[in-house]
Amino acid sequence: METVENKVVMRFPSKAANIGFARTAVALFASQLEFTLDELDEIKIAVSEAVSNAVIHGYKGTEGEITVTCRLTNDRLEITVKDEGRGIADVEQALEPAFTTEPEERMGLGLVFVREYMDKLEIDSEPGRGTSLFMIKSPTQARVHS
Amino acid sequence: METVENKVVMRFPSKAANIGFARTAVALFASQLEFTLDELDEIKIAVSEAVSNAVIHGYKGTEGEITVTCRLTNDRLEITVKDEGRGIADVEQALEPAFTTEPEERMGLGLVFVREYMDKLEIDSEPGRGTSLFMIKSPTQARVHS
Amino acid sequence: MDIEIRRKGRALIVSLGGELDLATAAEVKERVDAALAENSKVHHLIWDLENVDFIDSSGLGVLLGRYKQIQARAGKVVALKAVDPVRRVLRMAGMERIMQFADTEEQALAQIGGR
Amino acid sequence: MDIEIRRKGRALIVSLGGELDLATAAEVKERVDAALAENSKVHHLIWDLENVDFIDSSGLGVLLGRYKQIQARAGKVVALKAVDPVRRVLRMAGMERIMQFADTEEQALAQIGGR
Ligand SMILES: Nc1ncnc2c1ncn2[C@@H]1O[C@H](COP(=O)(O)OP(=O)(O)O)[C@@H](O)[C@H]1O
Ligand SMILES: Nc1ncnc2c1ncn2[C@@H]1O[C@H](COP(=O)(O)OP(=O)(O)O)[C@@H](O)[C@H]1O
Repeated sequence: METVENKVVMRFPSKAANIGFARTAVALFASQLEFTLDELDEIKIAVSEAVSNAVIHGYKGTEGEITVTCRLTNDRLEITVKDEGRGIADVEQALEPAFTTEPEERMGLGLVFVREYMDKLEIDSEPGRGTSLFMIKSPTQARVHS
Repeated sequence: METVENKVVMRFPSKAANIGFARTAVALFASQLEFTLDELDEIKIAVSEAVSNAVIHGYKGTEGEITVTCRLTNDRLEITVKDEGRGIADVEQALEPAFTTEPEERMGLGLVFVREYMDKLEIDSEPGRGTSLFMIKSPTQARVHS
Repeated sequence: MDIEIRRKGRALIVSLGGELDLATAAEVKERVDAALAENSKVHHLIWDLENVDFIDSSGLGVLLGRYKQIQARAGKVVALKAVDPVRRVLRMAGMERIMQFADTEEQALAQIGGR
Repeated sequence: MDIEIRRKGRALIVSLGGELDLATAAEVKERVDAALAENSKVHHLIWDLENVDFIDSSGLGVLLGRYKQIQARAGKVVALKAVDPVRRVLRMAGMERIMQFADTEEQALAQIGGR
């Protein structure tokens, strides 16, 4: 049976300076499970991409709020990164490698990295309402620290 | 004029495992200002004491929610640690060195450390309603990172 | 928290690694108290704090509680290789009144009288 | 982000320190683009990544954008001393198709043809 062992909710404004805070704080929280250093790096990248997208695409210049929620069960970490920004018109398209609505500036690799590095990715988005990325990752090797 | 430069709100259950998360995350956030390593250590201890108190005294065995809020202005960090637990009957007394309601287990030094290490401490508490510690610390040496 | 306990003559040497706070205090207490209960010949306690990078008042409570037991055995307590931030907290709490500070194990053993 | 730029022959050597993400990307772009604009003799670009401990797709965007400028000068790009996690991200993004990897500055200079 799955039980929620721990949880943290973090809310902060969509400033680029908070991207580093968010990914490091999530990795810190994640280290309660026996992730390898490589896996913690992967989690950091996924969070970095998700929060960067909320800053750049979700709020695009304006300032809004980003919420990062981590839930820890005995064998997995669930991360949700949520903005209340512009939303994504076509989620399938957004997931395509090299697709970006900012071709001058961006590579269209962010969501590709998230999908590559996490075990699961679900995107819930509505134009004008915002975007929520739900991600899951489990340690490959072991159980919860005692 | 004082402007809020950045802010983060963190909410988590009153588990001992989250004390380390909270102090490290706050220090990480604090490092946007030019605190010295010693000052960051002081901030960590203050947060550790405040969150430990919420776990031990505020919720005492039961599980409740703890909220840590950091606000950053151009020259100072404000930290609020809040629980909705049992509250403090006599705040003056609680601040006395060696005063503790758990004499078998505790040293009565927690709030002394908070007061020693932070520039300012305000306690807002009501029995049965909860406790909120408001703390301020400014870097001694410099301005915000560019 | 990493906890390693060994005996050297009449001293118990406890090496800790990690952060000593409320989350880790209980385990340290249990392990050290069990070792003290088993070793009635032990009079002195040396805390090797080289790898402890954080301590707060919950951690100090662990040291103080064990100090009381050692005092009852008429022994001494030494804090070995404490790093600067930890040493600062120990001093601020007045722990130098109840324990000595040492930089090497030899020095620590000499301070407890080499016994 | 620490940024240090120097010229060696026809190569620009850019040493970075810190985390290369959206928060730091703009400054790196500006500094490197200014150096490239000033030094029309520069054909090649060597990124010394020894002290970069994090990179994500925003950071890769910086490398890719500068690659395009170097390509226009018919030069080469080398990633020097990238640590494992960074190297992994570079490879995953297929950056080895547009830049070489080197472990020493000599090797990097040799790879761009010693020019
Ligand atoms: N949080 C978001 N809010 C609005 N649009 C988004 C969000 N995240 C992604 N997108 C859209 O999906 C596209 C692809 O995203 P991504 O793969 O991360 O690439 P990139 O960030 O390089 O554009 C973006 O260009 C943007 O149009
Ligand atoms: N968050 C809190 N909720 C309820 N009581 C508290 C809280 N924080 C402190 N107290 C009360 O104040 C006393 C002194 O606190 P402190 O100086 O931190 O020492 P200690 O934690 O060692 O008891 C505690 O023993 C407790 O009675």
